[in-house]
Amino acid sequence: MPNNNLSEYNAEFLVKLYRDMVLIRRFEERASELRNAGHIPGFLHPYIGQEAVAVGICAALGKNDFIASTHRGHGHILAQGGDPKNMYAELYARQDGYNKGKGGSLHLANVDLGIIGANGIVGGGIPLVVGAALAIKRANEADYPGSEKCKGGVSVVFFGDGASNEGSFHESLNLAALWKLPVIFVCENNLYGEFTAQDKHQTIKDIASRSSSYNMPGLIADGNDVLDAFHVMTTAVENAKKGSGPTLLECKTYRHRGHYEGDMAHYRPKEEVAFWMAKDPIENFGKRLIENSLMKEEELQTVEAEIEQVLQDAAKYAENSPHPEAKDALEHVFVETYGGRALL
Amino acid sequence: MPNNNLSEYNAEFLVKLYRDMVLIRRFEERASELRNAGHIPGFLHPYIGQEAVAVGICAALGKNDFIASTHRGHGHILAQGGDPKNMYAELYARQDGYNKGKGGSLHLANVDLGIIGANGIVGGGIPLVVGAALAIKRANEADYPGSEKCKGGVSVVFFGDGASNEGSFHESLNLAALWKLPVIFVCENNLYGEFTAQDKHQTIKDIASRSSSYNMPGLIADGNDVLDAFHVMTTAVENAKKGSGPTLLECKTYRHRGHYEGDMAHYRPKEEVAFWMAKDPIENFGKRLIENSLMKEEELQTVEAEIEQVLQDAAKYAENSPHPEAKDALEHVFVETYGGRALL
Amino acid sequence: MSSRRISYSQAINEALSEEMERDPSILMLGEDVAEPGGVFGVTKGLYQKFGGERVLDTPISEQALVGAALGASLLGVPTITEIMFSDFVTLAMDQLVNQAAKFHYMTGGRTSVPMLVRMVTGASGAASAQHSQSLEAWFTHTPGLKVVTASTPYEAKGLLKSAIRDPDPVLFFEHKLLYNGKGEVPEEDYTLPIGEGTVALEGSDVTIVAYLHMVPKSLKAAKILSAEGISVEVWNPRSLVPFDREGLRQTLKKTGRLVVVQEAPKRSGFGAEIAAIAAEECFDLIKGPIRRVGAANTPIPYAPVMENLVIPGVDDIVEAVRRTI
Amino acid sequence: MSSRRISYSQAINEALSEEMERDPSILMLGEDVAEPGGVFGVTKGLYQKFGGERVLDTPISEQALVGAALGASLLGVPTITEIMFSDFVTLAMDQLVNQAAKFHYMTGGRTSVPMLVRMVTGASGAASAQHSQSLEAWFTHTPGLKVVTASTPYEAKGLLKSAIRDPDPVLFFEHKLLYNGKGEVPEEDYTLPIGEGTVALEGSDVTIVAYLHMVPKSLKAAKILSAEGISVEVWNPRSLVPFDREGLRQTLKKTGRLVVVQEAPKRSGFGAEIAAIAAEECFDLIKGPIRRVGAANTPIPYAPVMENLVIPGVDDIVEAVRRTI
Ligand SMILES: Cc1ncc(C[n+]2csc(CCOP(=O)(O)OP(=O)(O)O)c2C)c(N)n1
Ligand SMILES: Cc1ncc(C[n+]2csc(CCOP(=O)(O)OP(=O)(O)O)c2C)c(N)n1
Ligand SMILES: [Mg+2]
Ligand SMILES: [Mg+2]
Repeated sequence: MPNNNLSEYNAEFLVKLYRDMVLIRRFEERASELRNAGHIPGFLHPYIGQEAVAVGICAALGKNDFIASTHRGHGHILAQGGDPKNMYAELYARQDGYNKGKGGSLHLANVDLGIIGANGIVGGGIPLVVGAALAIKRANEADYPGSEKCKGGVSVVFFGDGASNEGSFHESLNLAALWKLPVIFVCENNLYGEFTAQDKHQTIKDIASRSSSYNMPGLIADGNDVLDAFHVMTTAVENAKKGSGPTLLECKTYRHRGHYEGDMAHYRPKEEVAFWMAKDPIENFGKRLIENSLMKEEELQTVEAEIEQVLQDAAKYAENSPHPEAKDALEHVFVETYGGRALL
Repeated sequence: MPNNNLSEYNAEFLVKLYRDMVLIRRFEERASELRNAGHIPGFLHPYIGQEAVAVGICAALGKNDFIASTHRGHGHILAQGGDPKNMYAELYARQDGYNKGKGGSLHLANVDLGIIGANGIVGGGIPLVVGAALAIKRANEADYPGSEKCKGGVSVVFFGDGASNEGSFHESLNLAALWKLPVIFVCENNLYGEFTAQDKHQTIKDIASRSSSYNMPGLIADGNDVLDAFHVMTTAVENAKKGSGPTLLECKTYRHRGHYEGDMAHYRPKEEVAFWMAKDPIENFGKRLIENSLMKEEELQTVEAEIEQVLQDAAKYAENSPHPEAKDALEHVFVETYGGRALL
Repeated sequence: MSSRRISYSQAINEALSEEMERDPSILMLGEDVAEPGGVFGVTKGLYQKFGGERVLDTPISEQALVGAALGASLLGVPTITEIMFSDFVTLAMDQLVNQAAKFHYMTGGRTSVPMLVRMVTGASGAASAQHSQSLEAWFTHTPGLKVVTASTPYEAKGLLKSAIRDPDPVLFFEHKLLYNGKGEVPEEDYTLPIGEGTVALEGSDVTIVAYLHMVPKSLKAAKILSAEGISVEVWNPRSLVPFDREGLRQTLKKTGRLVVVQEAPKRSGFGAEIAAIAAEECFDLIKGPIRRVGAANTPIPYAPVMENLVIPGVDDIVEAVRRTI
Repeated sequence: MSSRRISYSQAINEALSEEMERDPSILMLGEDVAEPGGVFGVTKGLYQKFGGERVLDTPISEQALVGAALGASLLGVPTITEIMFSDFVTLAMDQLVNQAAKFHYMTGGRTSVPMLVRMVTGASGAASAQHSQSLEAWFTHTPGLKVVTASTPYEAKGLLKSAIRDPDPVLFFEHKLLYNGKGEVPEEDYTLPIGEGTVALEGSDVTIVAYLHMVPKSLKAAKILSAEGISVEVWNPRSLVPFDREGLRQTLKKTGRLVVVQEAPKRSGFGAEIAAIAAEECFDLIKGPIRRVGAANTPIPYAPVMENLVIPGVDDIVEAVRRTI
């Protein structure tokens, strides 16, 4: 199947991919503004530039599928169905945030939506999806209360080029391969871990090649091409669901901005930045949609306008959401507190 | 160079290889007896069957080279020049032990002999040799008190097939490759991690293949052929010393006994055991020496007799070595105790 | 209730078996816990009974092992994991401390982590510095983790069952030297409540607080002291988190004198927390210095003669009590 | 001695620079410490000054990073390592606890480990549960490690220099909220002794023991209390291991009342150890309950309003002192 051929896909689907990418881009831009305006207290690691990965990958997922994410997680969570309202509310540290203001950007999670969580620890989410896949396997084998929530699913973890040097990467891939678990390990290679370029943190170019250490397929997708990411992911998901085991899928991409809000990213060569800016996943996909008469220029504008509205509403929702009370901090340490004893 | 061709090597060298292997075998057999007789209080993980690896590898090392070892470390330490006297004394938990009775089998070390230590943690020694190589690199670059002790050296770590699934393996190989450090990672694949066969702990057969994840050469040696281990190691050492960086060297071998003293190893198929027993590294090498007229049958017996004497003396030495005093336990927590303050 | 004498390790094995039978979603993971039945034989027969789908041998990959247990637990599959020697938990600290302990909290209570980790702990048989540690205090300092200990077969079975049923991450500490010890255990299903201490021996002059292997040692010490006319109460908190403050207060009401005993190095052990609680909340009851008995602040040496000095012995406890009177 | 006002982070930078100049064998390692000069800018300029052979950026591999530092130190190359957020040390616990802490001991004193690990610690700026922890207590419970803290630029420079020269593994805790604070620091080379506490403020009614960022908070509390006529002595142990027991005793001789303050969760923090030492060794001097102030026993929440409740504030210290009088 020519993965890049728009004619293979129905228009509605393609427009949704485009829309989801725009949503992420604008969500992040606005988050940055809101942070600068003092509404968001914690760190932000913008996903801008990598939208095609999250959207392409999550488009291949359905009910009962789970993702685990990273410090750069907003894109993944939106693509997996996260509501901008509750996400902004969390960034604002309010009661209606997905985590009731307790988590913030680094810990956004919603297991009901299949989101096991962003993560503040580089590589920290990788072992979790091995466990999620183990739960899926158990649910496939047996019925028990709740097993219907993950029967037949796959679990997916996003992580960066930098994270591929953590021990958790190695241990998790080995374990998932050994047990033939339904996991897809999605490495977003954006060429940097913080301020350190890939060639200063590892001696390989294609992280996908590390799959051979586990006798696991290693696939590479153009992470700036949402269809390519979707297509390659579809293969991996099919393999996982039919019991052939995990895949390591590397998406080559780039972040447009610094590592976090405030980083001016002076460590990157101008030409490199220019090269990748020209590969903007949204702009290019929009152009192709127009070229192929799947959308009109005005329709792109309509998408922008709709999303502007969605995000305005979301920011307002966040702003109107009540602050948590200080004493809420003392809740949710445990499910079972033995009459408060466990908290003292 | 035809690595297996005895005529390439001088007779003295070959006899020494044979002798060193016999020393290890008999050292371990006796240790087992001494433990059964109640002289050795702690765990023992016998190296019997793998002697060709330690001897072949360490024969390629010289002054200023360092090894780090494992829980199954006696063979490595003997091959690197450890004195059976001080080793038995340590196993006996006596004052003349290399560690003054504080370490035991799992922690035998002598940095002056280039032995950074056995290790009780699977994979625990792997990062250490990356650091040792860093020290070597520093000594190559600059003069400072002590730099002469490691200038021009290489550092070597032994570890098992089981250890190759630890995160420390992955992180360390990546780091050593990135910094082109003079390290040789020697994986002794004896097909089991404790009671678990290789195909139940990883999905690959050749652990050497994991080197590709670090763009590092991965070599395989017959770990039951001391000359092959020596030959392949020689290449790796040459590369390291000329600045070409690290190598992953897998030695295929087998342990004749259980994981530790007391394990009857019933989990291993009889045919497998028979297959490997027939490949006994010492017996076969002895035969070849005789076939090639490098040693006579009686000379093999002389070696045995000499070693019997060495080990008898060593055991006697250990037995006569004074017990540490109980209060010695309170020493050596720190070099600098600030007048005892640090100990309280 | 009818009962019989079984060993501590058999009591644990029964708890594991009965709980896995009760709840078909529970999985067990660990290094050599399945076919081989565990290095200490504690999980023997479970693989044969529940099959390789439920009892899994893992590679030597502590981080992935604990992380996988957490991931499965998050999706509603309770897990039981063994750390073969608790010293190896140093390789899984991120997954336990940054992930498992904090998930329920960080998600505003929207997830839960029914995860049980069995920690094989303590010094035994000249195992030296990396196979002998008692690390429970670290985890009591990690909000979000529960820490439970057992000192008898009866406690082991009853507390482990409760810990498995607990919806939060629980570290269950088992002491190697207790495995072979036998004791009365009911035939019937029972659980013991987490968060409630127990008076192991009644007395009136001094309270010894002890858990794990220090309980039998303290009982021996009490016997010796009783011959000297000193009446010792031995109180065992059983769970460290949650900790039974009220139980501590009750025993101090009786005795007013306190000796806290732990096997871990004295500095910053859980004994310090107990002493600090007493000095803060029960100061009104305390009649003299609060003494602590713990290991010397050294790594564990190999030679038995040194190990004996480092690890608190019956003598050390006796001596501390004498000095308290 | 002439002096000038510089920031805490500059004081650290100077100590690092001067020590690396003094000893050409020292290496520095960490994530983004070299070319980028560190996430908090603390190592700025050192890469430029000493070159890429001595100041090394590492991959994101905490276990290998700490292990490599240890290996180099064992061969006589002292190392300085940064843990960017001390929370990430959870990934390197084996190398620190099982290896570095025990090497000198396990080898019967035949090796030494001149290894310094800089631990960037504490809550700051809504960094939430995995970037805010204060984990020093764990390491005080690990025999073989020294634990040093700094609360002012003067302490930071003088103690860090001593710690770098120390032949044993030292964890040096730096609090993020202190980095920008300025203070007087001598122009000349100086060191401060490890193992000696300091009276940060003289007083006679109550002693507050505090370290790291709790020192400035305690000084503020003392000011408020002074207006109420309560004279507070603030004593800062500076190093936790070794701990200056004599210094503690001296201040308690003056005041007889003790409030121990730490940022870490209250349960099983180093404050418990201090309280326990006082209750054991200074019971004769103690006039009332020993109070502890510490974080709530929760993970660190994101919302500032909640973080403020969890992390001990000046109010909490004031209140604890009032209750002690
Ligand atoms: C264990 C750990 N080490 C270091 C950090 C600090 N840190 C946060 S993001 C990051 C870079 C991650 O790089 P990569 O995995 O490539 O992801 P990217 O930021 O490029 O999306 C680092 C070092 C961390 N959060 N966790
Ligand atoms: C971190 C850690 N996990 C588990 C163990 C227990 N253990 C000791 S040896 C061993 C097996 C090691 O297998 P391998 O690396 O293949 O070495 P071999 O014993 O075959 O020489 C295990 C699991 C340990 N010592 N350290
Ligand atoms: Mg990256
Ligand atoms: Mg093996």
